[in-house]
Amino acid sequence: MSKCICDFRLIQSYALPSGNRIMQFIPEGDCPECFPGQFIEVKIDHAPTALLRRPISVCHYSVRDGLTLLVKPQGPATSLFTELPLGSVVNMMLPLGHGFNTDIKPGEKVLLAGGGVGIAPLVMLCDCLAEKGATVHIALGGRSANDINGIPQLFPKAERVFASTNDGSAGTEGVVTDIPIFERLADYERVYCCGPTPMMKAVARIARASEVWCEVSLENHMACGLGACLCCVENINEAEGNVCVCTEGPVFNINRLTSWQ
Amino acid sequence: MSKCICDFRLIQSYALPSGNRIMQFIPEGDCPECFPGQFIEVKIDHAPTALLRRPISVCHYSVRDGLTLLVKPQGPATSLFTELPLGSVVNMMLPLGHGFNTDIKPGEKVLLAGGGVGIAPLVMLCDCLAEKGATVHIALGGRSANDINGIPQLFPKAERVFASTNDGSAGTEGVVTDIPIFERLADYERVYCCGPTPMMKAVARIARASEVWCEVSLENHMACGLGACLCCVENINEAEGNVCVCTEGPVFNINRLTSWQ
Amino acid sequence: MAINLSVDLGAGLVLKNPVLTASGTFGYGHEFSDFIDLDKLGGFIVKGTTLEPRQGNPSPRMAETPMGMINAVGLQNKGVAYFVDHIYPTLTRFDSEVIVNVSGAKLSDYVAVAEALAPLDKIHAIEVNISCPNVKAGGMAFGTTAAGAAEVTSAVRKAWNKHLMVKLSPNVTDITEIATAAEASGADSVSLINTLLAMDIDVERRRPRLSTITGGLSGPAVRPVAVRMVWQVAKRVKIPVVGLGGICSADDALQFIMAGATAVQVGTANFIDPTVTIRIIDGITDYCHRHNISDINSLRGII
Amino acid sequence: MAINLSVDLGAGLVLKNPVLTASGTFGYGHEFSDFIDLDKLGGFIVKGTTLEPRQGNPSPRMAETPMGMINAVGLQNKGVAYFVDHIYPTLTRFDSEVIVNVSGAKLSDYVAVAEALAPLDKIHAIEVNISCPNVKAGGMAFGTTAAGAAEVTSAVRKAWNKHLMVKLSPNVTDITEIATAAEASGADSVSLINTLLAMDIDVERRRPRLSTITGGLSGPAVRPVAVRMVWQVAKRVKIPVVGLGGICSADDALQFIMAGATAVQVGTANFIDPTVTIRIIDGITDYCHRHNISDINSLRGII
Repeated sequence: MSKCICDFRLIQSYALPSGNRIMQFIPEGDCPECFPGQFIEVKIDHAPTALLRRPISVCHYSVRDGLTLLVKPQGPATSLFTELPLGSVVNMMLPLGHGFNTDIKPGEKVLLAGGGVGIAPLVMLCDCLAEKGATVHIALGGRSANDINGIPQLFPKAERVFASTNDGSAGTEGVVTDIPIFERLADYERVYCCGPTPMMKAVARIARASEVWCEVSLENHMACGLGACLCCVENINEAEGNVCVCTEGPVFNINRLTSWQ
Repeated sequence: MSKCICDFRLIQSYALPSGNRIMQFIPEGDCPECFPGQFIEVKIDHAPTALLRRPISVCHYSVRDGLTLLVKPQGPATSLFTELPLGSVVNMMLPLGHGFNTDIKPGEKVLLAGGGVGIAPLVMLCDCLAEKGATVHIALGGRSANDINGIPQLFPKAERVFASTNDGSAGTEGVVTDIPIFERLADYERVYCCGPTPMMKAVARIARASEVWCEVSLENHMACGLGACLCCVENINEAEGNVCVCTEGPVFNINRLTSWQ
Repeated sequence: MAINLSVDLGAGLVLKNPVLTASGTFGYGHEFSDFIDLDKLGGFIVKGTTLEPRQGNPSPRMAETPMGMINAVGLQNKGVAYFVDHIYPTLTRFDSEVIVNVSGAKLSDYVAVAEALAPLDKIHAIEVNISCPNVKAGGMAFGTTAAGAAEVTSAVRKAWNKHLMVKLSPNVTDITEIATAAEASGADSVSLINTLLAMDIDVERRRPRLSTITGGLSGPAVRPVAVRMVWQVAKRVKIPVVGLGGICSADDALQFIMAGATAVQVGTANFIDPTVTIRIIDGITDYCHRHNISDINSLRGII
Repeated sequence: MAINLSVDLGAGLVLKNPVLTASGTFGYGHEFSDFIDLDKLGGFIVKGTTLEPRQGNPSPRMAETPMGMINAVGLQNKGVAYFVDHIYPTLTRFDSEVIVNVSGAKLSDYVAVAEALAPLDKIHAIEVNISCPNVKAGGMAFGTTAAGAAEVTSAVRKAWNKHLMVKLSPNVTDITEIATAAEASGADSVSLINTLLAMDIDVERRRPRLSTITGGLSGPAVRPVAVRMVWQVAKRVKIPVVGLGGICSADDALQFIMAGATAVQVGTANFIDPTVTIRIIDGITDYCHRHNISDINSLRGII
């Protein structure tokens, strides 16, 4: 699968109650296919302090609907990006990284757990696994109802959507692993997780204890996204040591992450 | 006269045949008055390589019509500036510098000579002098008709507008000082000039020879526009040496410019 | 919560807040009085003053580079006698500290300027510039060896019994060595960094953008180098360190303070926003409120 | 008009055009083969290779700064034996020159790496890195004194009879002194600049942004310093100079050439636009057409 640099036009953009933004783009020319868990590197023009591209997870991709991103405005560059007017053309490099393993059997029951902007790659993953015949449950973690509202609608093919909030304003009060389904995680054939590192470590811990197959999507500061700069490494296990999150990941099976617990 | 930093909203913007752009702004709040020959320093946001403000001559200013600039898109920052959509808000520091001496008697006959983007300050100067009862002639220099077309309309109160072009496509073929009026420059009480340095030096030379009062508006690379950085100096005469163009000028009487010939 | 922003640089130099302006970027203060209340500053450092008047370098003196600018002003000023007679009287009314940057081509020049400034009551400190990259003699030549730094510092020390700040050049292999030499020779504080020697070429015209070919780089581009040097020096010397280099915001200023600076200087940013110093002071106050810091001194050198 | 872009760096290293990629910014080339035809490059310098495998520094290794980035990768690589057995075979098919960047903690490491690479026919040149700021031993320590530079260069020279390029550190008082020492000790060319030692602090979290506290600054921010140093070194040594530091465009590359560089390296810009090298080569050709330059060599050192 060949990587390329493409221009995309922004055709839809709206804010979720959390303040994060759903942005839908169509390619200006040929564009390679993206798979769940992969990411793009976008060049944010006119952001004076943003020298480098910004890595952003693919939230959804299809030939018909183009590319959807879920973006958190967290610095001057991403804020500028989320405020782009419709019709803006942005330059992206894609598809990057090694996504989720979607090689499943029909009828498998899977759990997708996410929090914050980390739910982005789970959106496409849910569609993909449901189409392959999986029964998909979603577990969302947030600080309050604002982080949850509007999110279940992004998972139309999920059978159930569970939620937790720190303040109890939506779903279970607590963190995502406080949702009762985590007490019987072995009911699931697979767990996929993307969110803040403490959330992913908690989910991985329960998956290990329950002996459930589990993949997590790591994050790190990246420069190139191509495995050239070696800036985004994670020490994953004793044998392999530091590997590039951008090319070996961002998705890793927790069995490989023995130094990451 | 106190300097201030104000936001301005762009309400009109159109290109002249030369490619230079007329941009009209209204202040978002209180704004001090500007006089002919003064300049503003504009902050061009989102121009990654433009750390500093850009000095731009005041083309016109009135309480009723706001601030008009004539801008040449000559680098990434000024290009970005000239492409701003209507409604954009930009931050300017003004009024800066020492403008033209407009302390004239009614009935004086004056010549305003300019070239390129240097005609900008002459626009407001023409209105001001005509209102004070002067008979104003304009001499425009350009490479071809494209540099001249649309410009005479900016001088509605001028009695005559002369032009020269290097290729002869409009007015006298040659440079501005080839226009026949320069053969009898002593017919004018005053000559004001703003344009490329060779043009200003040629006009000043004839004014000296004809013993005609003459002011020119100098240009130099500026950082602050306030006389603090000492970057924009010109060695004007033996006694004064290097002085700041931004505060002592940009307008100088040629009698003071004995080291600039 | 009442927040203490006051910092003590020792030897009689106490600032109401840690924000100074850098020499050569703030004129003599009055250029900025339309925009800000100068009395809100910790202080301002007036531009490089030499024994004799200097015309500086020819134009062009400035080139813009990515997030930086290169200048080659070359210490243009009217000399210390003019300063004492004509400029000093305009500065006495300020409540903020006024520090004079002192430069020279030879040792005796530095001493003579210090002597001429010594009787001025309002001037509690001088900043000795051993790091100007834009003059042929003196300037950076003194600042690139420990021996040179020691020589100037010792000589000025004898002529000046108020606060003596020495401004260091970053164009050296080991800036801690120069700082240590200044400290051992009697400096009360060191300020760093002066500009990085740099160059820019106009490839269309095939010539350098500055009349002097090379000049001094300042602005946000150099900030990471400046923070590193302040951190190294603050770990090494006991006297206070004054940090500068590309500071444009309260966060930038706080980087220097956390790296070990007691005070900071704001330079190039004054050219872009003449109110930047006030924004920085307000931003530091705001940071202290958000983080429950009651005394700015408690953030110093926490890295 | 036919334009000659070919440059001769001496000792058997002839490039089809002056554009190389900088070590550590271009992987082993194949990372970029989806985007560009690697055979169009003058050559590429593969990342720092050491005798033993190295894990490099812990995360975080990177921080973005105004028009720059600071890295602290710390020479992560699988060691020279792995390079020879597994990576070299993937590089022999290229028509462009492949240069190996050689690093070490001690003198004998440098020599051992050079010896291991010597039999590789495709490798006509090595770049000896005496300037890496991100490793505890060796690296920059050798590059900040003339004696250290001479010692490494002489030792490697004995083990390597093809083109020997020495990569210099900008973190020195006088880079011409180091360049001269490398030249006198047998270097066939010098490349400069490596990164400037720098630091960035996250003031909200009150901690450095890099695991190693300090790291190396690269990108457009450092370009003016790099051009100045290339200009100084090119005036001083007789061997060819390879210029690098913040090059993002043909104009940037031409600045280095006019300052005296025979070839240039493109580094950080590869991270932003993987096709930047080709844009630069095309832009140089375009410049030559516009300015009636038939041979790129005629622009070298015109400042």
